Amino acid sequence: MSQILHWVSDNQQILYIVILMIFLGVEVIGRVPAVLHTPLMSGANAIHGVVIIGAIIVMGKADQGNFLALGLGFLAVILGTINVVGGFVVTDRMLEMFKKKT
Amino acid sequence: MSQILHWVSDNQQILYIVILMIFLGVEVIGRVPAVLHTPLMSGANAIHGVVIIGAIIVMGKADQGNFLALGLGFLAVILGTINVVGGFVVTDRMLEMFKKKT
Amino acid sequence: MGIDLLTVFYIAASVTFILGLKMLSNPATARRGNLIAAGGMTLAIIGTIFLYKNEGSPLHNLGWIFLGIFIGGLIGTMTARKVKMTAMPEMVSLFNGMGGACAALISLLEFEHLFEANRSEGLSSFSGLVQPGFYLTIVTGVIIGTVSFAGSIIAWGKLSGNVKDIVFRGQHLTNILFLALVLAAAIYTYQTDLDEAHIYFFITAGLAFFYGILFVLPIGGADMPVVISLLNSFTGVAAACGGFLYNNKAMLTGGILVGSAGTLLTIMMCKAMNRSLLNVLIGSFGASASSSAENMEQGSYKSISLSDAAMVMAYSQKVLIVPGYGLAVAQAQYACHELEKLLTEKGVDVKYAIHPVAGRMPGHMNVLLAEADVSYDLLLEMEQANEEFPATDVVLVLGANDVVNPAAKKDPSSPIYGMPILDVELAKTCIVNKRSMKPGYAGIENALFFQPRTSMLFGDAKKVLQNLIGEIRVL
Amino acid sequence: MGIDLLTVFYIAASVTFILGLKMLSNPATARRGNLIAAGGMTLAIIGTIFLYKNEGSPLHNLGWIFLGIFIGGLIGTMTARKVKMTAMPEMVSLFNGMGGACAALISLLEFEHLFEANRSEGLSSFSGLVQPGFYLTIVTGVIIGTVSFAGSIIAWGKLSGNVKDIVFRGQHLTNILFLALVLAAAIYTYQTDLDEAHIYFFITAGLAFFYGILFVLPIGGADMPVVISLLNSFTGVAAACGGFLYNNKAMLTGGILVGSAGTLLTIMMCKAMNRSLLNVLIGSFGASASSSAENMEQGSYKSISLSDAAMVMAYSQKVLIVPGYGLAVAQAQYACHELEKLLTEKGVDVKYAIHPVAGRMPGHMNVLLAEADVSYDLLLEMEQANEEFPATDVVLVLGANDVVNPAAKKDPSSPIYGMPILDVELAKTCIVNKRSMKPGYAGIENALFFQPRTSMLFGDAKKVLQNLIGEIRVL
Ligand SMILES: NC(=O)c1ccc[n+]([C@@H]2O[C@H](COP(=O)([O-])OP(=O)(O)OC[C@H]3O[C@@H](n4cnc5c(N)ncnc54)[C@H](OP(=O)(O)O)[C@@H]3O)[C@@H](O)[C@H]2O)c1
Ligand SMILES: NC(=O)c1ccc[n+]([C@@H]2O[C@H](COP(=O)([O-])OP(=O)(O)OC[C@H]3O[C@@H](n4cnc5c(N)ncnc54)[C@H](OP(=O)(O)O)[C@@H]3O)[C@@H](O)[C@H]2O)c1
Repeated sequence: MSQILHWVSDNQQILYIVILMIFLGVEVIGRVPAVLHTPLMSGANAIHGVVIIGAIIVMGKADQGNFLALGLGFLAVILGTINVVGGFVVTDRMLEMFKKKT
Repeated sequence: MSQILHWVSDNQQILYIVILMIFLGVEVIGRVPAVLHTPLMSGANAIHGVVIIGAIIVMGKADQGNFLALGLGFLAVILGTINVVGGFVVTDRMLEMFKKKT
Repeated sequence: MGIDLLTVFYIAASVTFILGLKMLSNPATARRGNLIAAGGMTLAIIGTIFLYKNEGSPLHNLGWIFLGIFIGGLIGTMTARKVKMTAMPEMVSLFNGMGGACAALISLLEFEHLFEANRSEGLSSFSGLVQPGFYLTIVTGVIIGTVSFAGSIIAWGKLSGNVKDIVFRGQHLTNILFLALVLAAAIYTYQTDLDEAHIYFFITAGLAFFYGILFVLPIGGADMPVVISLLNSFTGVAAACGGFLYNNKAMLTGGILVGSAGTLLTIMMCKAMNRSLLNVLIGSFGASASSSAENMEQGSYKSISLSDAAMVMAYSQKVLIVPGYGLAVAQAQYACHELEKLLTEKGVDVKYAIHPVAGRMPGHMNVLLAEADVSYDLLLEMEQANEEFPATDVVLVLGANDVVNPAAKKDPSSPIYGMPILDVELAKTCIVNKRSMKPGYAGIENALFFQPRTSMLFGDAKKVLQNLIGEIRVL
Repeated sequence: MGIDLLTVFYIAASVTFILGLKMLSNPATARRGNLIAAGGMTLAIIGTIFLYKNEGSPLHNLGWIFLGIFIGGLIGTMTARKVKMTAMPEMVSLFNGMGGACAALISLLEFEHLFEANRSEGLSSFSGLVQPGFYLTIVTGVIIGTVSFAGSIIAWGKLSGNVKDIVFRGQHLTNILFLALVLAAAIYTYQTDLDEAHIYFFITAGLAFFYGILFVLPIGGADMPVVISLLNSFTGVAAACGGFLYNNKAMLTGGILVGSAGTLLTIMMCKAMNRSLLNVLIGSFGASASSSAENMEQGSYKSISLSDAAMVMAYSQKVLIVPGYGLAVAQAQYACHELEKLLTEKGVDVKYAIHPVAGRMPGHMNVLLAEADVSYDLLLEMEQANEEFPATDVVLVLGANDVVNPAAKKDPSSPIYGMPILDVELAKTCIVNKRSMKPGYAGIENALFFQPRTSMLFGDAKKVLQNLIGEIRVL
């Protein structure tokens, strides 16, 4: 128990960020109309593609000789990029369809 | 410039908390109907009374002989408490009036 | 262990503040939200007293702290309980001022602390020992806290009638100059010789105090709710400065939350009156508009006698009462409730149509009528009311003016153009009670009064209502 | 300096994510919101590549990184551009799977890293060198990322028709057992001998992969949008684990934001269909309901011939078209637009009434009709449409069923009771096109078909529309 408390205290700033972010996630989309559910899902999908940053870091610190890290890291970069780029492009295409044509 | 950047980097967690909190403040009350403006103002007023914590700390770490700190700290505790207690009580009274009487 | 537990308390408090504010913005949950935030606050306060460690040792002077809390709690509870419902904004303003003063005092004491530390190190200026960021936090806390304190007191004075609006030429320029002076003094303090700094810091605080007064003085008394809301968000920022100072997350988050939400609330209040914040702060609205009112041609209007009005209402099927600022001025809410009960007994369907910014603070009418024990179910919101007007026989307008002014819909040049209003014109007849043909808050003529279906019933709202009741009783 | 700048980039990126998501939830700003978030993402990626420092030295293997980004970007853009509008949910599911796999791979590589570090220290188990919190982050990333990956692939397979719904007895129990196994393996890894741990970590990942498959398998194909949204929020959490791992705030905030917003979105999607998330996940809805449909008595309905239908529509003043899932299945959106143009030329006022959950994904009908270049102005939202039905001569229901089922309003025992529907009954006549009397997605009978004002026009939507067009041309 006291260990957990200590951990909370040590990481309080991160915990604050996490808690506030959870609140924000809920508040920010609270008013979305049903038609926008799909594009919103798709946009959110693109945003979690931010995991690509992790892939870049893994890849960038891998040793030249470490083929496992290089290979899987390379794969991770590709997959992450597909998520990000594909996600934003597909969302944009969808939203274009919702646009008023004037 | 580089100093400012360094400062930002050193305090990034706090900055995140501040930024997220600003967003939250705006999002959280974004849908308030006009009738509730006054109680909401009053409730928010009570919440910033959290400054009382600072008054308690100032007071609690003042030396026995430091009459300036003791005196002003004591005053600060009183004022802060009035803000907090008065704020919550007055808000409650107001909201009681808005309640459906069944 | 203890200090770790305190962190958890603070996190919990921050969460209750967010939740509380969220719940406060919804009628169904508002009261619970207030209690939740109060609970979190209690937790944070008790936690601080018993668990806070200053350089490893617990807080002392606990006796004094408890005494202070006891006194403050007593004063807070008593005044909050005794204040009249219609004097709420004044009360909030006073409480807000206390908070601002508290924040300012804290920063002031921390400054003294720094000053002593610097002196004992034998340094000649602040910049030697103190980081600019830290000094910035302290001085911001003092300035904003003091401005908030002084401004709140003036706002309170205006609402309670103790302070008059003071307007003079070049006022805005003076204010801007004063603000510049405050900032200059703050910067000078940081850079100058240590002993001089000590004096200049207090000069900074003093200038900030005057700036707070000057800031609120020119603003019209009726705009005080907006100003109070703005000062409220100022105090939030001052509290957040305290949070930075002590690296205390509860103070920081609570303060920023109020600072941000308060700013938005201020803007929304202005919007509900169809004005901009700048317009309110420059305070020119009433002045320029009232002159234009005089230019308007006066049409012809017709009056109605008390006995006729009594007759019309008693024999109608459906009456809607539109209360306004005049009802509050006349303190006629009890008489109004009386009339409503009497008519209901006679089989008339009586309800109230509530405009969100009728009166001088949001929700003014709700609070006013609740004070006289009018049932909540009888209060119609603006949208509902506008749907019911066409089926209404008599609308009784009691001391309301701007909120029933058709110019808001029809005249794009009117200062209230675009504000949603109560469409009383749709009803079969409309009886308007006020004391004269003088304009209301916005200072503009009201075409409603000159319409064929409208009749004026002059007199103080309370007297008129009492007489009406008398007439109806003997019918 | 560089690393400090990167922090600022990350903060900016987090802000764009929040703003982007906020703007995405409002039709007027959605597209701009998406672009803003994309801009922030670009900033974060470029910043990481050039400014990130690993123990003081910049990243290497830049060539590989750029190649990976190039390949991924190419694949992403091409597939996203080429995919048919109606196959959007599949596409999103695939992209989501990629993200999950990416998160899992990162955690996996970090595990290998730790493993090597432990071994070179000569330690015998993980718990020696690695903090529980850190291991927890890694293993959570692997498990959630893998589940999301496997689940997304299955969801994609179901939507594209490559994977069938598989239901067997005791399925839910099996799933829960599997989940317990995954967790047990994860804990065992942490505590056991180092070399064994290496194996068990991969066993954990493998089990998670199977769990992901089993989790999605029993859920009905039509519920995939909801499942994809849920897996989407899973991937968000997996990305956030990466943020903890590298103490990277952009990843952390982006991940948590999506995790939280995605969860709410999932719940809202369920609500729009008047179901609970649990109900969707247990996947029993379709099954139990379709049996009840068979129990319902079939009333008598009347059919209408093609030429009669053509006549009725061509000579009416106002026609509202209600598209549904059948229109998408038949890919009849182009023919539908054709009919609309033809009728408009003949002077008929033609519009579309769009139900928010018509079809199999939210906004399905908007996307479908937009593909055929139907003007946005002709699309009425549900509330608008319900106001216009009473003044409508003919409602043409094209492959819609549940969204026009009056049971949602009248029959409290119906599984769709409470779902808002299009009130087509209010129109003068109603022509319903579908291939048979079979029920729709919810598996329930529709009383609308048996009403005197309703006539059925059987056949595949595309063929029927083409024939109608032919008939109207020769009128
Ligand atoms: N609610 C808020 O938050 C808030 C805040 C600031 C400003 N405002 C503004 O205040 C206005 C509110 O509209 P409103 O219609 O309630 O008030 P109003 O437009 O100010 O009109 C009040 C009327 O009451 C009459 N009156 C005054 N004393 C009276 C008495 N003793 N008996 C009978 N009548 C009396 C006055 O006419 P006589 O002098 O002829 O009697 C006056 O025309 C709006 O313009 C709004 O924007 C509202
Ligand atoms: N939008 C979403 O996000 C979403 C997601 C999951 C589930 N749902 C659910 O899906 C349902 C949507 O309602 P809906 O009215 O659009 O669809 P529906 O209730 O599923 O009915 C579609 C109808 O189209 C007919 N049909 C199928 N193929 C056809 C063809 N080629 N030509 C003509 N007709 C054809 C079918 O009847 P025949 O077989 O007799 O032709 C069926 O009755 C709701 O229950 C909703 O809750 C929606």
